[in-house]
Amino acid sequence: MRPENYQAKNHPPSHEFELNFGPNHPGIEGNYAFKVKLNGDTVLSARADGGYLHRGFEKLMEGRLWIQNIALVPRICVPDPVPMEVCYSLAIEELGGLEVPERAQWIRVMQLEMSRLAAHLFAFGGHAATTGMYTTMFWGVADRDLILDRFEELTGGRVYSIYNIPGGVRREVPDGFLERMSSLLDYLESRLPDYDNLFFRNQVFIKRARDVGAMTQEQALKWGVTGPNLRATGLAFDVRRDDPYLVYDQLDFEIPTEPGGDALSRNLVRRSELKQSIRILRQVIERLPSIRGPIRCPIPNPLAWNVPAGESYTRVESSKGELAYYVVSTGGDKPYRVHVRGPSSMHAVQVLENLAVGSRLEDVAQIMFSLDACPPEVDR
Amino acid sequence: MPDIPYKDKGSILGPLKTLGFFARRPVTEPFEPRPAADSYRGFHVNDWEKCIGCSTCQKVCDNAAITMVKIPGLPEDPVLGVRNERPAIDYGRCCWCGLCVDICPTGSISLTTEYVHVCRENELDSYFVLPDPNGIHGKHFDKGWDKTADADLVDLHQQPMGEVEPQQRDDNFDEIVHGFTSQQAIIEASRCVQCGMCHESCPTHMNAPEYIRAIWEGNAEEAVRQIYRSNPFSHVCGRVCTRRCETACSIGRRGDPVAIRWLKRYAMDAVSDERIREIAAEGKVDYISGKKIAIIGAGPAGLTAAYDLVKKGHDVTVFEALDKPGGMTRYGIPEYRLPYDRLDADVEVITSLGVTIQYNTRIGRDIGMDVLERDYDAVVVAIGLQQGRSTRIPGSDHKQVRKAVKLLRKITQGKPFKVPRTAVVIGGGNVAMDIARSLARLQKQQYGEVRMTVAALEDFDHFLADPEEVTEAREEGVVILDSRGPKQCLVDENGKLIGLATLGVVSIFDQDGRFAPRYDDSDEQVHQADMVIESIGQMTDVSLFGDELTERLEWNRGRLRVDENGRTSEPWLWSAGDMVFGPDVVHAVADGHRVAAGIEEYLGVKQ
Amino acid sequence: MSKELNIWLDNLLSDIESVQFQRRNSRRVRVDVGSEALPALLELLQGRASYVHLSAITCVDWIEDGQFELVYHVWSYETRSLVSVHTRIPRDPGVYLSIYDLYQPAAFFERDIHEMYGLYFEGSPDMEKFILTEWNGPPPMRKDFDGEAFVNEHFHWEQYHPQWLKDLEEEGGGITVRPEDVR
Amino acid sequence: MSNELENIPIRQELEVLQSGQKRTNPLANVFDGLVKFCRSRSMFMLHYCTGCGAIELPPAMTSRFDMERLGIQPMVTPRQADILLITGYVSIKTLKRIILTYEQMGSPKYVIGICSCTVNGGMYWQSYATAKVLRDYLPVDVYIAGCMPRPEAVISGLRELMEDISSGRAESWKKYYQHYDYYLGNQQKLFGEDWQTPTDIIAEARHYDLMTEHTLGEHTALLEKHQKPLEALEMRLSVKDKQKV
Repeated sequence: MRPENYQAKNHPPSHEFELNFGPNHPGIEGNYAFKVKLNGDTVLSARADGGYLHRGFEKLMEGRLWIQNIALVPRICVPDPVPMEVCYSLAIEELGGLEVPERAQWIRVMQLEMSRLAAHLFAFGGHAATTGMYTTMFWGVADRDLILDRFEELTGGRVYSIYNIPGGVRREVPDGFLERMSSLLDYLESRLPDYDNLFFRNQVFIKRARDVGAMTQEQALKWGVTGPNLRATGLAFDVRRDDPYLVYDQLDFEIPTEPGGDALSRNLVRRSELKQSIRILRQVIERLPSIRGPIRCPIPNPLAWNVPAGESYTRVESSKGELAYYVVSTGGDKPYRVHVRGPSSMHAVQVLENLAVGSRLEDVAQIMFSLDACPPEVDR
Repeated sequence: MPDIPYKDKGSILGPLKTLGFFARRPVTEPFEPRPAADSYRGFHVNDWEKCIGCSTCQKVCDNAAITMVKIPGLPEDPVLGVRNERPAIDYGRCCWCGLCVDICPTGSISLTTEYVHVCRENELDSYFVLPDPNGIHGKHFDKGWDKTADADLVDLHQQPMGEVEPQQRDDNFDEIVHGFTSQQAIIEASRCVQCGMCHESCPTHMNAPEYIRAIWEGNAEEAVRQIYRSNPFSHVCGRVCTRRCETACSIGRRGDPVAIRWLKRYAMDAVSDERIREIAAEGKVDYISGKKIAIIGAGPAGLTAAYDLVKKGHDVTVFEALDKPGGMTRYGIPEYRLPYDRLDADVEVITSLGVTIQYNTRIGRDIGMDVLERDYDAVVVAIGLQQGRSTRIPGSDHKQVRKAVKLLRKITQGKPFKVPRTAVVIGGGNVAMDIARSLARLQKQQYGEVRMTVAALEDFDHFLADPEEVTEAREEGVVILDSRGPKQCLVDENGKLIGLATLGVVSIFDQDGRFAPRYDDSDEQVHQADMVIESIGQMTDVSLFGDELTERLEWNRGRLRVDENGRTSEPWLWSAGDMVFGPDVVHAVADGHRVAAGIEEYLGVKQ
Repeated sequence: MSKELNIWLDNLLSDIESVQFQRRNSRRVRVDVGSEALPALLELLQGRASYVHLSAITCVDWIEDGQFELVYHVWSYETRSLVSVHTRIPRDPGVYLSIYDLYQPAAFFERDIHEMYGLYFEGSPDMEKFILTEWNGPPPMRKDFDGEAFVNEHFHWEQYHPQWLKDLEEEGGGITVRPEDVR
Repeated sequence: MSNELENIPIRQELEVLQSGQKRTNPLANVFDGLVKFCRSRSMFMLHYCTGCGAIELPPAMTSRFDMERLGIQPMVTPRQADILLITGYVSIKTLKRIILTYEQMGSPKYVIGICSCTVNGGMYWQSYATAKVLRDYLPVDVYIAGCMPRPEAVISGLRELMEDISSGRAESWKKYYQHYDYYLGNQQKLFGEDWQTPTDIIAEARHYDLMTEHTLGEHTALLEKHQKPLEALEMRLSVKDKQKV
């Protein structure tokens, strides 16, 4: 220790102080930080500090072949990797004019919904943990793991499936997979009442989360909020329905909304979306066996694939909100520019900074988890 | 619609319902790692028997995790396209994406279901693994992510090459093959994985990966530049090369090899002759060395040597006995395979650089070797194999028993001869196909029907001619018989040739691998013919040397003895091409380069 | 309804001068506009045509042209279509106007572009670094910043030398092609 | 550079220590064994998600794979934590925090490097923003291979560490004191010459009697030179008073 270095600074007495919050803090989702200015325990202003997970994806992708990037993109959002792969593949397919076989499209929808289920289970599990309800987290993570088992079976990887490539998917669905998937859905559906009892209808949680981090629909639109967070303010908007991709226009599902705009509503929307995802998956399981055909359209040799010049902006609905890729090709074997528009980049910075103002310090973590912001996606 | 009316007050005891879970079976897994899923992407294994060391996995690896390691003791053969290298994987980089598996041309590499590897800091070398069939820890684990037809990223099918239909081509000498369109060429070029096996297997080590890459980039001129680095006979090789490269091609392990020959042809055809001449002239020195070199024979070997030497500033004169350049490529290959204007274009490139060709000058008759020895700093003999070998079977001295090379030369020169109504070719090589198909065309022109038979010694599994040649010959009406050994040419009492008797072949080589065919005497066939053509090999006419020089030179089994540079025992005399190595265009080109390099070195020393 | 609106938008856009307009499909429109007219166009799109959601602002570095391309993707919840407004500004000095007063999310994107490309937005509320607060090099996303060269200069790689490799080297084998060589 | 480190001989006496120094009192031997056993069965893992491998920790911690069976549980403060899990890539910005955290942890402390990225850069070997070879900056006890390793692999790695602790092999924390100059040099190369942390490692090394000739060197001299009154590693951000919009 170096006592000579410690010098007490004379500050005027004040209730206002600044607090570094994160990156090494259990109330932070991932590796992310805030600097908050407090009066007592009320937040006067907050400032997000990212970059702890910055890897420079957009730069890396400019230096790799089109196909090599499929291994890179899922890493952008760790809890919900599949939409990243699909969105990137969609962008290349649009540029290259590739026709994705119908079967591959259905398989992609299946993965997307599996990923959404897993991400939502993880998200409200995390939220529960910030309010001290660890059992919900334990359950959520354990049930998510069952979905990961199915991912492993389908794609060969638990978390990073690297299963979608431009043109389709990489492997045929294994035998008996759909039956196992179906029984998993039965199980998950039977678990929903348990979750309700434990968490969503738990008065502790309701009292704790109501009116925390509330925003109105106008505010949400103004701040660029998307996804479940926007639906929690009452606006029924979903990229899957309103800007359909893959075969979502052939599927029957609802867009749950909640009026409250607070942490509670956001969790309830996720809870309702679990049910809708299960519903979509059941439709896929029913339809998939009757859709025959290839799972990938022929693509050129990946080592010598010049994607035609042009640009494309593709959007998908990830579990966090609107995810978009802007891809520019100059006709070379590598992308000229890939821009990843992650939903969390809005939620975890501006929205969070705005919502934190006036809330209490202990609620900041709750707000962050309720927005389901994903720091690696902010940092890229 | 909200599923949960959260404004309803749930029972405060609701969470207590979870107490029921005490009675349930725990979900916790045992400590021992579970077996992974069937297609799990765990650590690598590599089947060393299948792996050819092509390093395609290294190129596709996005994390630069794969290092190629040379392993002494493994087979290495450039002709077969096998290297003694194997990929080693750095698990400090690998991300288990499985792209290496999907792109592997041979299907040797795969991932297993093994996924636990723990080490301490001082054991970190264990992260660098040379996958073999046993896996990282030598324990057996099932294969996980493996090559499947769905996941295969290698395009196994060649672009179809357009050809003239048999009905349209069987009575004329127009070129059969259309050549790639630029679209097809780019697609075909994109199949290449740039492994470089073709470069190693090519006798003249053409920069095939580079020019294929250039074609794929749409830059035909750059492709021509790469081609001219090692082959000035590219119009010829783009059409009639024996393409060892395609035998070695790693894509050909499981599918069709990349059509390297047709790609070369495409590049040469896509660039104008003037531009090719400019590209070929790049790198020519701008001084005159003052050395004089004589080359005998304007075939591929001689002209390639001339091309190299003239670019070095030497004064090169080529002496050609016939009235046109090209040697066997002109007089041995029928026009439907190699149009003469393309050959002329190749030769023009060389002459435009300043090479003089003296036609109709037969050395030994018009000019003596002693004159060349006196007047020139170096002399190259590249006269090729211009005489056909004879079977020496009974009756083979009949005048209607011809040699294939002579007959082909006659057809090229347009000299008249009587086209036989029925003919039999002895031999199963490409020359046999050439003469059979040429005669078939003439028969069709003159008699309206084809009556050609080819009797080959080899069976179809070991056939010498290219399969396409055989197919096309059949399409044109030529009958091809395998495993037939010639017994006797039959002559009737009037001295007229009436046919050929053949015997079934039992074996071609004896136990020591020497050529000693054994026949089944009971299996005799007679093929009716008014002409029998022998096409069983060629030899050199070395009369040009004269007695005195022939005496001075060293010989090896009837061929000139040359050192590794192609120099004979006489310091001023080099020899190149078919007469040294046997008939093959691309070998001749390679030999031309070698001799040129030898002469260049010699001239430098002499100075 | 959305069809009529689309037609209305097409007519509107084709009428404006200096605007190049290209409809990709019923949901995607590409508009090229001069840099001076862009704020006005966005104002029009937001105020008159219900394009209230700024999906993203992308910057593309066209180093050979000496230009930055800025792409504003705006979405309308009503017509359900996305307009991508492209504009180009000179790479040097790299200053442009903020659209924060029209779209609040622009603050994040502009801040991001500022730190990744060094492009300055006048009027943006916040041009402070966010991700690269502890980075002293040039803006990394610019094409003239060579990431690999930077890495090779500042980092080194693990030098493995396992027993099997030593054995092979004794027999005359060993590493022939390193992965870095083929790139 | 990592080769450099291997060439430095470990001090003789330390090897004696590692191989289990003979104590005169037989009870002391029993006590030492007991301490090692207890240490290996109550590992507190610092709750810090440095990279993407962290996503496999919740399954490993919760009911399905249940690390608490091994006595491992997350701990929120570095002062009370025993294990620092480096779960994957570390950006340079995070690496600073990791080093701060590591230095604040009480000895003995153990570092586990998870995923490819901690070994040789992993996926992000081209990235300007991530550190490549973790063991240049911190001594590591156990590496777990995978991208990312499954929970079972993580647990296998932790069990390996437990074994090392109970057999007295996991001594990397001593290495940090013994070769502080080397680690500091690499840190300075990356973060700049004026890099310093609030923890006085040299004084701690003296305290633990772990000073070797490699503890001090040119880099520690540089540290002394640039020493300034200590401040917390600042977030270089200004908090503005902002009204809710």
